[in-house]
Amino acid sequence: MSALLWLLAAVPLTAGTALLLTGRRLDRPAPALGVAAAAATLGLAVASAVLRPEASAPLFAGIRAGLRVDGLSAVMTVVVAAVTLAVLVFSAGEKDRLSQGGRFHGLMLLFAGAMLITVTATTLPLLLMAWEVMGAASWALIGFWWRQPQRTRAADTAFLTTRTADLGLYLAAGAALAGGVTALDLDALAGARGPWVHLLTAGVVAAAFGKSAQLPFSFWLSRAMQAPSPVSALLHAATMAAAGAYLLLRLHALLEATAWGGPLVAWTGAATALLLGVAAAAQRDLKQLLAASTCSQIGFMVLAAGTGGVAAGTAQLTAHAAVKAGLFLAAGAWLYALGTKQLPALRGAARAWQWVGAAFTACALALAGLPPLSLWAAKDEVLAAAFAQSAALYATGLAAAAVSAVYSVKALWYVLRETPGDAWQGYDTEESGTRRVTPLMRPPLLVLAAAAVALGVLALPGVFSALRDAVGTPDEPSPSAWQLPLSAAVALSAAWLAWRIQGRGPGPRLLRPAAVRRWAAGWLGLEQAARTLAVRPVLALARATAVFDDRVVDGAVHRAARAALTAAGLARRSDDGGVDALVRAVARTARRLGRAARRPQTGLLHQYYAQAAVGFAVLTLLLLSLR
Amino acid sequence: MLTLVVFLPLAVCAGLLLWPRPVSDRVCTGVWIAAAAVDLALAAALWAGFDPDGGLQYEQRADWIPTAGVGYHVGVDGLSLPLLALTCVLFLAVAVYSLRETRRVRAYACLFLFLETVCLGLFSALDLILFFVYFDLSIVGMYFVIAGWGHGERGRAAALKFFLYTFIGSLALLLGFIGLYLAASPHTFDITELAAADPLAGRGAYAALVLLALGVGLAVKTPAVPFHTWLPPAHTEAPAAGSAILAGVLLKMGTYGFVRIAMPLLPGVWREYALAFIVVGAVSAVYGALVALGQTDVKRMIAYTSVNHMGYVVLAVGAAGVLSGTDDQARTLAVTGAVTQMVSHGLITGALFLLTGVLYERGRTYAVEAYSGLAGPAPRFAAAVAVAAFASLGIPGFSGFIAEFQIFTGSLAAQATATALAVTGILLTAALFLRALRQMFLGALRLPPGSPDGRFGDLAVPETTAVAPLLGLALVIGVLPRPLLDVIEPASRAVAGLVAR
Amino acid sequence: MNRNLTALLPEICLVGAAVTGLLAGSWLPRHRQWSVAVLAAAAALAGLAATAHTLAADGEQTVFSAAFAVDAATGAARLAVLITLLLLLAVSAPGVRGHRRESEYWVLLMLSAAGTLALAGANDLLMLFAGYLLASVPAYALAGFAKDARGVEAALKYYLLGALFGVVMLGGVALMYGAGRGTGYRQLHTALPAAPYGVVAVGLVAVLAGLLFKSGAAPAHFWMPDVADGAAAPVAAFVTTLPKIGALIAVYRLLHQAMPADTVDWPLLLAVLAAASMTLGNLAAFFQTSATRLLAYSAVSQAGYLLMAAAVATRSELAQQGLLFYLPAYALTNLGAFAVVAELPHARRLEDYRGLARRRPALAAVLVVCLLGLVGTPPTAVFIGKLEVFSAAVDGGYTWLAVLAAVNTVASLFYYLRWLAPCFRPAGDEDRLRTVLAPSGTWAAAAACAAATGSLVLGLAAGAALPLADGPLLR
Amino acid sequence: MLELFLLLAAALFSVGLYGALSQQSIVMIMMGIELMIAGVITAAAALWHFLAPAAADGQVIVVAAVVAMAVEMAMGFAVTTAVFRSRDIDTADAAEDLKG
Repeated sequence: MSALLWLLAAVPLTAGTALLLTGRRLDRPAPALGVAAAAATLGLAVASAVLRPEASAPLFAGIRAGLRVDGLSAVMTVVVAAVTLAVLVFSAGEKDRLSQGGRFHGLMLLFAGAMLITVTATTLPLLLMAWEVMGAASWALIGFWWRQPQRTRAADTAFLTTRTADLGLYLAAGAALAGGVTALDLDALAGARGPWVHLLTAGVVAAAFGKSAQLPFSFWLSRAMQAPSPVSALLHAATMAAAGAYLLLRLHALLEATAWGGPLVAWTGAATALLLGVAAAAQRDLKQLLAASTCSQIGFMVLAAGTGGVAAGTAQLTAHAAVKAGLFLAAGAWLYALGTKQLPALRGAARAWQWVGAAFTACALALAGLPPLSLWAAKDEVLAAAFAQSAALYATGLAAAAVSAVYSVKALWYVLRETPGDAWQGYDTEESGTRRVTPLMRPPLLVLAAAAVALGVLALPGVFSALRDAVGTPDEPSPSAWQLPLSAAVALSAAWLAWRIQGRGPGPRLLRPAAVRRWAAGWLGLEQAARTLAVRPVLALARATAVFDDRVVDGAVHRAARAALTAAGLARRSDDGGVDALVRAVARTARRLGRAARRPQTGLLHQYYAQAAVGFAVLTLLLLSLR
Repeated sequence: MLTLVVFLPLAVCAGLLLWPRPVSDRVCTGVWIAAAAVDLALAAALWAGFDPDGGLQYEQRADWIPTAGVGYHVGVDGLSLPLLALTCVLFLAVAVYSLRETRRVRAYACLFLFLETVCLGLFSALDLILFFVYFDLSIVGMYFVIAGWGHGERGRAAALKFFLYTFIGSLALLLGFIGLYLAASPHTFDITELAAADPLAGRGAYAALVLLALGVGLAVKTPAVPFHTWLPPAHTEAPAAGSAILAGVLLKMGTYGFVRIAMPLLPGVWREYALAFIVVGAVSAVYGALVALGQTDVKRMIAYTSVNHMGYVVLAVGAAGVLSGTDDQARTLAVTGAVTQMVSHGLITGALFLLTGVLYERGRTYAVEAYSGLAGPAPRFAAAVAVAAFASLGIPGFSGFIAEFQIFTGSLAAQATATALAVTGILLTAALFLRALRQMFLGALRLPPGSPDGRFGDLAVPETTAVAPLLGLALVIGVLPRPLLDVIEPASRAVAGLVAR
Repeated sequence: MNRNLTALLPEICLVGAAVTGLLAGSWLPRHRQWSVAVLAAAAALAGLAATAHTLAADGEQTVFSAAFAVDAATGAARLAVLITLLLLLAVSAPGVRGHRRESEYWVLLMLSAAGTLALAGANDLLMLFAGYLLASVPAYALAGFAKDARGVEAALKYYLLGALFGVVMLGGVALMYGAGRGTGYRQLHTALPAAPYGVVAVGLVAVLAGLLFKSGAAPAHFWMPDVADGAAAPVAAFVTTLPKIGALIAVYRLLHQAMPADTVDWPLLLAVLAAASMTLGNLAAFFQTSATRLLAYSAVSQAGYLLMAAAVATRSELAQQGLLFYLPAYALTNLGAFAVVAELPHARRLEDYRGLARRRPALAAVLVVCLLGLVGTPPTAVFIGKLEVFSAAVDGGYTWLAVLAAVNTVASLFYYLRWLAPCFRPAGDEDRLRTVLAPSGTWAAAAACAAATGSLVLGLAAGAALPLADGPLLR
Repeated sequence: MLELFLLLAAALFSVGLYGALSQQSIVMIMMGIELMIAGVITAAAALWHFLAPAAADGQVIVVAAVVAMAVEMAMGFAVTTAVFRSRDIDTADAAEDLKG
């Protein structure tokens, strides 16, 4: 039984590393191998979801590395495996753009393996290991086309931001051990003693917010859009971005252990959902819009985790995975065909490629939260859980739902119009478009669109209660009779209103004051804030300490200030400072003493006599004085 | 058996030196590689025959200077065996790497064989004076490597500073040993007897003085801030192989000294001043990372990351001395993390320095700005450096993470604020490595004017065969840590017990 | 009144050989005068055999009503002096071969060695003064042996300073006689506590003046750099090693046997002397350009380290063992360095040694072993010596002195490395090398290698050598 | 009575010492040293006569002093003639090549 679980993790990891290590030789067959491995992983995932195996191995002193598939993990593994398969099939279609197929598919499989371990890990060290490997895979994939500097800079920003937040997990592990949870078992974390539980919760929450791009870390998702579209679809929509939310869902008991845990998570989720929704509405680039929408949708999951709605969160996660993956793949298809992702340039793209347009429309409508589609149902369950907590939360959630309708319709409006005559000027701004969509791209789009629609079934009470039992929180509040139609009405009216405003010509902006629009378009100015508050001071401090270490002689800076030193003087003094300055000072005094010590050796004999006589006289006096 | 492992390289070195007929470079390096390989095989045999819970094994004892209480006492336990194996692996890698060396190869091979014996001797020494003899000889050996084969005029100045600095440290160490020697009732330098007797139990001020001497001596060698300023010039001027050994093995002598001598022999006073070591460790970690971030020379940057990594070890060793609020498992975890970090840092930073040697051979400069887009002409080289860099910044799947996780988890209970401060170190290390990778390997291709033949060749066979096993071992330890941890944990539990008594 | 002459066999051999050598020298033709050297070597070997016999058959005794003590210290001194004499014979052979007064050179060397042995064994102040005269006067003659301008000036300075300190020492002996009503150490040890404090203090300092002059310690060290620089290299080697052994053992014996601890605070006096000598010697040696002058100042600083053991003579039982092991170790290592200098007579400045490693690798290796040996890096003998002396100092309560010695050791490393660095630098033009590094003769090179290996072997086999130095001193 | 002799000895010794320290010519320095030895002889004789007439140690010191006087003078003149022959100087301060 446990072999199945090790196999589930091992297949993608070994296949990925094999593809990576073989380098350029396997580039041609790589897509096929990738898809095969993904299919095998999907099979294993489904099997393990059914059989619910468990396995563990010794890792550190008294700490084991455990894997288990319970209700929540079962759903997650299937979702991850399915989306991975779909995305890999899509990227097989885009193989001429992803020339180094071996490296691409290797990294994607490596990522999938890490994600599977994250969702099935039962102990903190193993979770942290998979967590960091995901970050590294994301760095490698964002910077896949490494020849273009802006992509590699974006990869660095993404990696460093997530790693900053991951420090929380390191501290959480230490706090757990100090708090008495010696085996670092995830389920037992809530039992940590005394003040350590606060540090533990803070660490976990920080790491989750970092990975799921919640406020204040959400700007890295915008930079992550430099990645190829399949990567955006898999990592930055369905799996990695949701890993943070999954962690909070998994550790909801810990959140309840501290008074401030739940509310903080809930309100951050709600705030992110609303604010990032507004940011999405202000975007002019389709992928940026979808990225901001991802942040806001994950905000809902975090809200659900904060208010104890684990089943709701899981439903939202699953539905969103399908919807957003579909949208990103569609955007990828158009980018591949038209070479642009600017909304004005994409006018009429849906009409040009009907299948892609149809899938995009289905997913966009689901994203808007229109009834009977999947996200409407999942979002209501989340709002129900929020309503049980506090009305203000419910109101914010509803507002966020409305905003999601607005930006979905905005995207739809552009895409569904007929292509204008001068549309070709906007093409090929990002890359050289091929003006066609390869046959392999179509099936994944359709499957995901179908899933986006089918998951609407979650609204049925029977299905939702089955999900609650599977996830292990049977007493979770389900949406009451009046909540479902209310949210449907809000979504429909918001969509209609947005369509009308958008309809009055390309000029009008949804947001009246220009300043607010610019602030929202720049992802709430989070990146500039992060750069000025954190990155620039650290780099300045680093340069200052380097200079201090290299050159600050105890008095040198003072003397330099007195402008006596020329540049040559500075160069001459360019060896190390600090204690080393002390050493050089000692060397200088030693040199002076050396000259002094040689002075009595004058060569004149009578001076020797005199000095010897004085020496012994002093010694005698010393001896006499010590009576 | 152990003495054979230690003195085999010295015998080969003597043979090579006194060989009457002139020997070609190829043969010299061949003999050197063979000797290193045989020694590695013997070390592997030692590891195979080693019983993890057996404490000190392969012990050999003989009288050297009985009247002065000095004896030739060697033995191996969970702490020293991994370092012994690491030394053999690193010296073999360096031997293979030096196939491309052309300057005075015979003297070069002899010097490194001599250094191997000295390093193996130190890790197996169980007598303070034997430890000191090897400690000093390692300084002499490394001085001649840096002075003889360093880069030009600054090489000699760096070598002189290295010699003077570490020599002051070694003399402080000697004064500490003499303090211990005189405190023991039957005057002896033997580590096991001193550990059992715990001579400085009651004597507060005197014990503090001895600990200060030992602390300074070992801190200079570790190096811990503020005694670290000899390291960057020594590294930038040393040849690649010399840097790999200096970072891979010689720095471990300082940290090994903490775990083998300072903690077991001075438990009471170590507990009393544990906080000082924790602070030094945390400051070294953050300061090293910060200064590394500010560097423009890639080799100096890596040298400063060594200060950062060794700072973690000092933090862990200090945290193992704090009894209040920590349990036995946390302290054992900290010490195991410290020893694992020594092994992992040896492997990874050794590989990194060899790779910078490859860079210098082709570009004749270490400046980061001079290169760009090297992934194009040299994909294998770029991949190796990327893997080494990620391993060094602590990505799971490599031994760096295993060590640093244990250190942070074990140390947080002892001193939360210092550990939290030190944890930011891994973030700074990540930033500096990524920036260097992006600047040098990604983007459009640009080579420094100084590169001899105008193009940047990929890794040659000797370089790949030198670096690949090191990174492979780091990967194996990262993925399957148990075989290594099974050997270290009993010994670190013993040391934690000794400190707590 | 033990008149057993056999106890003094080594001294008798030396003096006998000296006398016969002197007589033979006046009859032997110039080209056959090397036979006196062989005679000297034979006398030294016989002395060594006799010493070995007395040590093995533990023939410790005091002779001539306790004027001369034959015990562990004398045994160690004899071994050290005779071995050093053999090495000196080898080092001086090439320089003196075929000289008009070659036999007188060997005779003077033997007489001075006999004087040094007398100093080491003296158990009576008069015997001490006699030893001092016998050790010093031949040395003055040797200093000016070459009769060139520099050699004569060296002899002049050596003589005048020696005469002054000899007389001061004699004054000291008279004062101590007045205070203790006798000159034997046993008599002094009992009578001195009752003597007036001032007389004993001045007397002690006066007697020490003479001994400090012979051992080249501050403030009586002024002659050493000038004599070492002025005289020929072999003589410089002799002057900086042989008399130091006898003088330092005499200081140790005087303080340990004759001076009761409670009368005068001589440990602090010796500690101050040690600190002054080592610091002054090291600092002055920093920026020397002449090789012999550098080694002379290094000898002054080594005298400082040795005086540390004398300072804690009665306070730590490690002191005697440390001193008696450090002396031969120092002698061997210093002789090795001087042998290299003697082997390269034209290389007077440190820069002249550029490229030595390439041209004469063996000599370069010897220089490395000896110079790093003088610093005290293991496994050379001086390391064990310094270890013992440092331990004795810490044990005797002078931790500050041990720390100062450690700092001085590091400082000494600086000027030794300034000498070693050029050896490994690539050599300049070939012909300069051929002239400057022209060897003077195989004997000196052989002596250099012997000394270096001796220093290493003594370091490694310290376990066997140390027990020899452990016997009690006889009063 | 002993004090008178000791006073005489001290006077002789200090005059000799002053002479040795102040004189330029080598021979005059040697004369100074002679006076110092003379002082020592008187001191030793007086101390023997008044303090320890039983043992002969004091007389042996006097004999040793006389021997020392003879040896020092012999050596001194030898060195002085050698210096004069090779450098044509008779003052100690003219010989100052060896310094530093």
